[in-house]
Amino acid sequence: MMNRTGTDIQIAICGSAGDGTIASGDILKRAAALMGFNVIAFDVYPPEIRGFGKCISRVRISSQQSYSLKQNSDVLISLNDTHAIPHVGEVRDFGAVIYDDNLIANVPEGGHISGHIHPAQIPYGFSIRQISEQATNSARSRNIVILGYLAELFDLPREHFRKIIRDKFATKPRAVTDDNIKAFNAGLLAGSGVFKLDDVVVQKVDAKGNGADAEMMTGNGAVARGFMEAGIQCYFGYPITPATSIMERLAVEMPPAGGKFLQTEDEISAIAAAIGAGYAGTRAATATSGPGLALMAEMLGLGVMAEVPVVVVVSQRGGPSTGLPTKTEQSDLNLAVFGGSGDAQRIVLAPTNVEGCYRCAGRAFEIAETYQTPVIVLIDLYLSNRYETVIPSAHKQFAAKPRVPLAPNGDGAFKRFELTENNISPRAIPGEEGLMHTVTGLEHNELGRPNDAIHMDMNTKRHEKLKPAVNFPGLTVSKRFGDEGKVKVGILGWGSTFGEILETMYEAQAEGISCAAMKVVMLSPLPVESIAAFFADCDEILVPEVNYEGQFANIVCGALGKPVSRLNQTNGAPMAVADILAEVRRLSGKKPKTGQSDTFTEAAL
Amino acid sequence: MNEHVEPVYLEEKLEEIRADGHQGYRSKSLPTWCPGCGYYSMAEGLTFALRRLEIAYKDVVVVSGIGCASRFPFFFKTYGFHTLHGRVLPVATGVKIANDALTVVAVGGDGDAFAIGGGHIPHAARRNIDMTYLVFDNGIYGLTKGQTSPTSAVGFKTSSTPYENSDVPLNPLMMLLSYGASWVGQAYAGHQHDLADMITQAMSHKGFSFLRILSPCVTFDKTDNTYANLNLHVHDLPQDHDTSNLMAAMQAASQTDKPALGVYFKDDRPTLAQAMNATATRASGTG
Amino acid sequence: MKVDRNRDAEVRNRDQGDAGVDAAQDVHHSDDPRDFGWVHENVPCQSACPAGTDIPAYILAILQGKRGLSYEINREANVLPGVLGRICSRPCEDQCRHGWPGNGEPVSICHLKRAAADLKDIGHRLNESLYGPSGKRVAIVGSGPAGIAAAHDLSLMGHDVTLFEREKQAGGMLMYGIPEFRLPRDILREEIHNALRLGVDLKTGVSIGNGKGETPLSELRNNYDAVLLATGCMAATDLPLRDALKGGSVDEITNIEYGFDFLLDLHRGLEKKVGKRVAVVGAGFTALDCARVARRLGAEDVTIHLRTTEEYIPVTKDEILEAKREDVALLGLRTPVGIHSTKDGRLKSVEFVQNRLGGWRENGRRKAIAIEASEFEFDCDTLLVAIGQKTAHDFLDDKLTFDRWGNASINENGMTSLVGVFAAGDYVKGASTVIEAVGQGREIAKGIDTWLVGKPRYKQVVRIEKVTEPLRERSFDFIARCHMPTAEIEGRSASLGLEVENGFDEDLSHQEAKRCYLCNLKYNIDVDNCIYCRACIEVAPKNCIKMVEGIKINQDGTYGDLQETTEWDHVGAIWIDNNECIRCGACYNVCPTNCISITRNQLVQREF
Amino acid sequence: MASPIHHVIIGSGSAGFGAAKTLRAADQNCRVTMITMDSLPFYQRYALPQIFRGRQDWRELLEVPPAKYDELDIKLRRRTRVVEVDGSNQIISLAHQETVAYDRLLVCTGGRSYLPENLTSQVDLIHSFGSYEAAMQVFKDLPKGGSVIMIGGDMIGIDLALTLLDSGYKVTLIANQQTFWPHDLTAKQQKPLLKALEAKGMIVFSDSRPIGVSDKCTNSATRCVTLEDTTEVLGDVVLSFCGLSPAVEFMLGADVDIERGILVNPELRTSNETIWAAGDVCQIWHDTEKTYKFYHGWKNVRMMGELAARNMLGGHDIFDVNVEDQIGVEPDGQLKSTFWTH
Repeated sequence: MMNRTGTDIQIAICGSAGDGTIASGDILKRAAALMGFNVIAFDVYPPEIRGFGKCISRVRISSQQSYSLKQNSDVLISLNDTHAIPHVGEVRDFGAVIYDDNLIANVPEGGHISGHIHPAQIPYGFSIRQISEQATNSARSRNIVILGYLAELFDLPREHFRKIIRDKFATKPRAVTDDNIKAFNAGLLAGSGVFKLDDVVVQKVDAKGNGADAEMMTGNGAVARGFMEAGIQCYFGYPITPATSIMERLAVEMPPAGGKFLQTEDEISAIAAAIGAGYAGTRAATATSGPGLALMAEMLGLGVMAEVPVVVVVSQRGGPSTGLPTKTEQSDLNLAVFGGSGDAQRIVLAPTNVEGCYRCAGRAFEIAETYQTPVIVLIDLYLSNRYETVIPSAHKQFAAKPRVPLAPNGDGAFKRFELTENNISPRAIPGEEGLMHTVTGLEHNELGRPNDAIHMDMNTKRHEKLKPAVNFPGLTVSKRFGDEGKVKVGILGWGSTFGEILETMYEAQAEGISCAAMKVVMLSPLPVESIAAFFADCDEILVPEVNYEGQFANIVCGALGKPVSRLNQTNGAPMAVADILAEVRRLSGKKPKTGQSDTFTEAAL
Repeated sequence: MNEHVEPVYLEEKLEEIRADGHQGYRSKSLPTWCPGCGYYSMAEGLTFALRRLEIAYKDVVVVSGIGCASRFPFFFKTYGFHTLHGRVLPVATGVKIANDALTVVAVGGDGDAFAIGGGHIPHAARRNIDMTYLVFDNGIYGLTKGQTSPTSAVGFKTSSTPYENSDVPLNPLMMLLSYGASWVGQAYAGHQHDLADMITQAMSHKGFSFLRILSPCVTFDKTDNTYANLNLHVHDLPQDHDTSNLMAAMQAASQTDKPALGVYFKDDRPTLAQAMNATATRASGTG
Repeated sequence: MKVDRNRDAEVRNRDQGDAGVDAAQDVHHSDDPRDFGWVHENVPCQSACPAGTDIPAYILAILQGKRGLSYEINREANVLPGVLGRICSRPCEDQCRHGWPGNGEPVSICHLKRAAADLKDIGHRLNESLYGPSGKRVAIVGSGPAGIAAAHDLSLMGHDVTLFEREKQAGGMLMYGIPEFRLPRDILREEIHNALRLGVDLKTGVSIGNGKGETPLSELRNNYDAVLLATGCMAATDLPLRDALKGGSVDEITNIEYGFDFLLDLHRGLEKKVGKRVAVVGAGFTALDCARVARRLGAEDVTIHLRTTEEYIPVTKDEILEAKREDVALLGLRTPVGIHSTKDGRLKSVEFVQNRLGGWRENGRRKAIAIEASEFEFDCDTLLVAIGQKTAHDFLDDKLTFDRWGNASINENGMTSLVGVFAAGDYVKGASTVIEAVGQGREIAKGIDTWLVGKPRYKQVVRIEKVTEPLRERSFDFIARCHMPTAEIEGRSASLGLEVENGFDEDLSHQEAKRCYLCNLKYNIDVDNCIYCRACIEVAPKNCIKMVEGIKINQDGTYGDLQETTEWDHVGAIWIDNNECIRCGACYNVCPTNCISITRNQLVQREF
Repeated sequence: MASPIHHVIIGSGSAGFGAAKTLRAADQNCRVTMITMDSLPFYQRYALPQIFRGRQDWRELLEVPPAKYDELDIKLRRRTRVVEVDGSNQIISLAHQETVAYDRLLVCTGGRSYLPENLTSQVDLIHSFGSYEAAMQVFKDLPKGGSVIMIGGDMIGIDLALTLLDSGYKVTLIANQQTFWPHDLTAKQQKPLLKALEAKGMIVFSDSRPIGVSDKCTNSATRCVTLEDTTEVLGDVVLSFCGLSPAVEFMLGADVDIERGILVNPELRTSNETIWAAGDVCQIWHDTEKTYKFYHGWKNVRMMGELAARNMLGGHDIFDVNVEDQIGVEPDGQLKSTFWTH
């Protein structure tokens, strides 16, 4: 285990769609953040709205910085035994399993979770459903009852929960809040007589730990926050899992701030409208997932060709086609970097954590405006939906700088696509005096008029103008962690997987393996020099990715011409630390460590 | 309604149901819609219609797009095709053109039909492909958890219209009437018997039949298209409504605040298959 | 005096034997065996009640604050609600659905009956439906519960009834057998008076028999059109000792007494004394009453000796608990086999043999099997024998046929082997419970009436009435069973008359009434309108709504188990399993097609 | 192919665990399931006084590490209440609505602490010591050096009392008929033993019985017990140690003979041929005394568990009903009982 001091526990809540599993986890993580903990949380849910699929909400609560979820949970709460039984094994020894021991229908032998709890785990059964019905006349508040029970069992501050519950239901009728508070109190009462036998301990944090500034955010929430701080003016969206919540957030926040928000009839019209708005000089964006990006590919090509700044957030899910809409994957990298017709070079940023989402989304407009091109912020379901505590910047560092007007060119010969030294052309927007011009998806000359002969020059311009982006100020394009100088194993990663990579690296170091890690945030164009320097220091390079082929490894190998070791997985779940660690051990030539020594000696019977 | 209290005896009822045979059209697996969803009513309605028209399972293909309604084919023991969002009609057209002997039922929700798929409907309608298009209209996006749809009312609050929807809803009946659909009707999920009857009539029609079915989303719409509200507002088309009069149909279709149920318009004209046969005849120079 | 007209109207509108036919369209009367079967199975309390009391109806009345109506509903089956509300053996509560596994504890049905009696308005008016005079005369011998119930009903039917009682006061075992701390006499006298005041001629102090100053039975037969014998079990069962009694017979040892006589004498006003160590042999209410009376008469050490163990004796758990709280000890697994006396003829000890539990007897009790050579002595200075009572026949002056237990044999109308002589109550059943006596008294009254008039007046049907709302809330199901407030233990031993149980007040009775599931409500899904959406199943509190493909039919035409399925193409109906249903109303409120209906299904008597 | 025989053991104490081990040792293929209301794996109730000697972590009280259950392939189901045993269909119903089928069943649910009826209404004011959780509650509620009022004082209680005295606490014993249970002693026989306890610093009341417990006390004490002679005994915690009464309600439908406990023959088989019982829950036929007797004490109990297991596998071992039952005071003033092992 990693050598961390203080609190570091993970709670998993498992239920069926409709049980309120996710809402329960949501309250838990927000309350934990309010208590001053660092929180990472991730929900897994099925495509059906309220059908019968499995939902799991995992919340890691720590007093120190953490980078991913833990492999083992300390506490598992079952709201649906059928779904929770396969997860009992994820609970560590002397951890707790909380479940309903008062079912209403007969279950076959083996159908109740209590029959699956290992002797080293601690069972806590109570009448969750009955207490819920008693408190609120409905079984729907079971998810809140368990929170009360949890708060009582681990002595978590009640008022923080109550505040979050009140906040969460603030827009609902008063009775909804009252019922949920009743359910929470009923859970407290149910937990009050319980003797705690597990060894899961939550220490009180100094309120200053994270401070009141810390906010609980998802990757999608952070994207929306970054957009708002960057002064987004127009947003066009179409619902698609797992990007929808970006749209929903902006739908709430933009109108009061003077922004224009529209839900269009499809992704094709969403990107089209965004490109129109970008052309018209506003900060405009859309967000989608892989299938939507595929639809948008043609329109993105228009953005590249017409050199229109626009920001597209892409949250990846399992594919191809409709694929696994509620499962995470990093398999749209090729589409993001290469997708579309023709040589359509664009900028692709892939943040590695929630705070990164905030920074990349906020910075993306500036980059798009600087290079006059579409910028894709590539995240995935794991990052979109996972919660972390973030301290947002106090300043509006992403705000647009006042535009320096160009000199009017009254003769109608404004070279919107002028070939310049730095390959960036002067840009005017509709409404500016004397700078009128035409943009098009056809290949065009400096004036923007259709022209085939200039294609080579224009291609050069469109590619070369992006190269300096790897040094864009205010943006971490890549970063190295871990041991300095020469190391045995270097782990190269991108996107949401980097949290697990970092956790792995710390564990490997603790095992005595000389190890370093590098994250690459800008995937197109690639920061080749810093990656090359990293390669030079490492005996072995490992690239873990949640896709089948190793799309990033392919890109890196192509760019550097050096072989790397790949670790790929596509089971819908984030990469496990243990799997990466095993690979690191293998590459380092080190034998796996033996398991924990048994602290028991059997008494003579 | 009979106010007399008559005792109900279960085994007699079950015998009736078994004798009726409509259970046979169901698949083994239970529908996964939210409990209370109006789509259950439609599933019942389609099974009754298929039974009444005595169409063999093997001759039926149910095609759908993406959305709650598009789960439909999974719950039937017929051929089914669950395609992509909004692309129901092109796929169904392909199936029907490939084999005219099949009974093709296209199903989808209001988002699938009138938003992303809106561009396809006029063409399916004017070509008069011999299929039935059942649009389950609940005025909301259920599968993505409650955003506004093209048929949502003005003032409707959803997660994407937190400050109220200001877009005027589409009028699918007037659209379809103007697109040239040869059979246009409207039914309501809460009147399950009438619904079954309407599906039967739609499927009996030779040509493109469009049936709009008003249905509540019990999970994400607690205010507008609820059973309670719809029960208050729906009513039958007048007895003397002339189904051959397009303008009368348009007039009736324009009454959106009190939706009328029944067959609005019916026109017997050549189907795509017939037209293709005619084209083939002309092309071969034998006509 | 202010009269609640509405309440009167409610009372009148109940169609129990009412001459009128239901005019309302939302009532249907059925004589289908499936409907009878439903009521028998689904209203377990009423089925368990020997008098057939409509328990859900009277509890609903309490719930609705109509305690007078509740009292009247009780009186339709049982003219002594205030009495039975205190001392009934409560076979209903053993069957109460609320006490079924997983549902919690049974409703305090008996205490609620008492609440209806205690808490009805001071100005409450009784509801009686009278028939015109028949001109027939009926004599009833014995004014115990069976006699009173029969006298009341026969007088309503228009017959002239004369009720003969040997003792000074009417009431039989109620008056002379049950201690006052369990049944205050003012309550008893009032209800007896109410039962008899419609023209029953009560003659107390008149003994029917062949002795001097007694009236012979044959004289009654001559003077009346019918005679009903309701003399009960007026002789104590002998103590069967295995060994011949050392030192004489039981009667010769002064401090051995039959508990039955002990209580009879006490309530006749004789001064009774007991020693310091009192042993009671027996396992019924009489045994417990004797023990508790003995405590109040100053005994220091009171023990009750059981053949089996306290789990298996036919008295309520409350009664056992109160006895224990009064420091009465129950000692199990022993049968008396001998008595030891001192030289001067005083009781020294009782010899018992140790038992072990054997198999089950047909009446649901356990057998006790003596363990060989395990005899032991138990020292005591008073022995009260309360092992049962039997019928006495010395008052007869003509031959009567008896069954093998010495009880009167009767035909379906209740007539004995003597024409015009009927019998009811313990005289027919042997020593049984008060509620059985009341139930049989009514039943035989109907038989006598049929015989006198020449045809039955009534037939039983199932009245099915539409109910427009669930009447209950789910939260009611979580209310804990209300406990009967009792008198402080300290004060009890000082008085024989201090009632131990204080009764429910309005709040408690309302609270307890909420607990009743109202089992006579039947929830139905109209399959023709059901769209199989399972909204009802989702909100169901138990596994009470099922997807079914069939139902078993029993040989007698009633329903058996539902045959469930989860395969969509087999689901014929979504159906409410009324056996699992706890009438919470959740499904009714959620159905999108309003296909769930509620009816109230009750057994009623209709006139031919 | 025949499925392996399923042995189910209700209860996870000495008898249950001993039986499970024996079953597994004799048959590698059978299924062994233990069902218990406890939250913890098997630990000795007799070890609970150790809590007052610094062993408060339950893991230190376990007899075997949790991994041992995996090693022995014993399925342990905790916090699981059996509501009914259907002896003719061989099905156990659990309170949470699950059913478990068995081929052979061993019942060793032990007993629950008996409380004199006249004190039942004050049960909330009386601590229990029947489980680790209850014992820890006593440990928490008892201030350092505080005083315990013990009603009865059976051998488990006396063991605790001696530990408490040794650890600097005060103990008041209100003796009654159950004192020194399961030894069956007359008041006269109790006298020298009580004296020995007094010599160890215990305050003993042996002539009056408690009639009430209250938490409204005249001084700072949190509990006071009123005796029949109106004496008030003050303390911090009241414990009742009046012996055990067997817990058998769930067996009422199981088609086995029950008196107070489950009646078994000397082979520990009940009147149902697929059900055995062992430990404090059963009464064994004593052929010479012609009565069914209880045999308490962990030695007896564990012996019964192992013996029942052997007989479940087809053996015909007989329980020695003539076990010795002695208590006395050693020359050094220490109590010695055949029910104690230390």
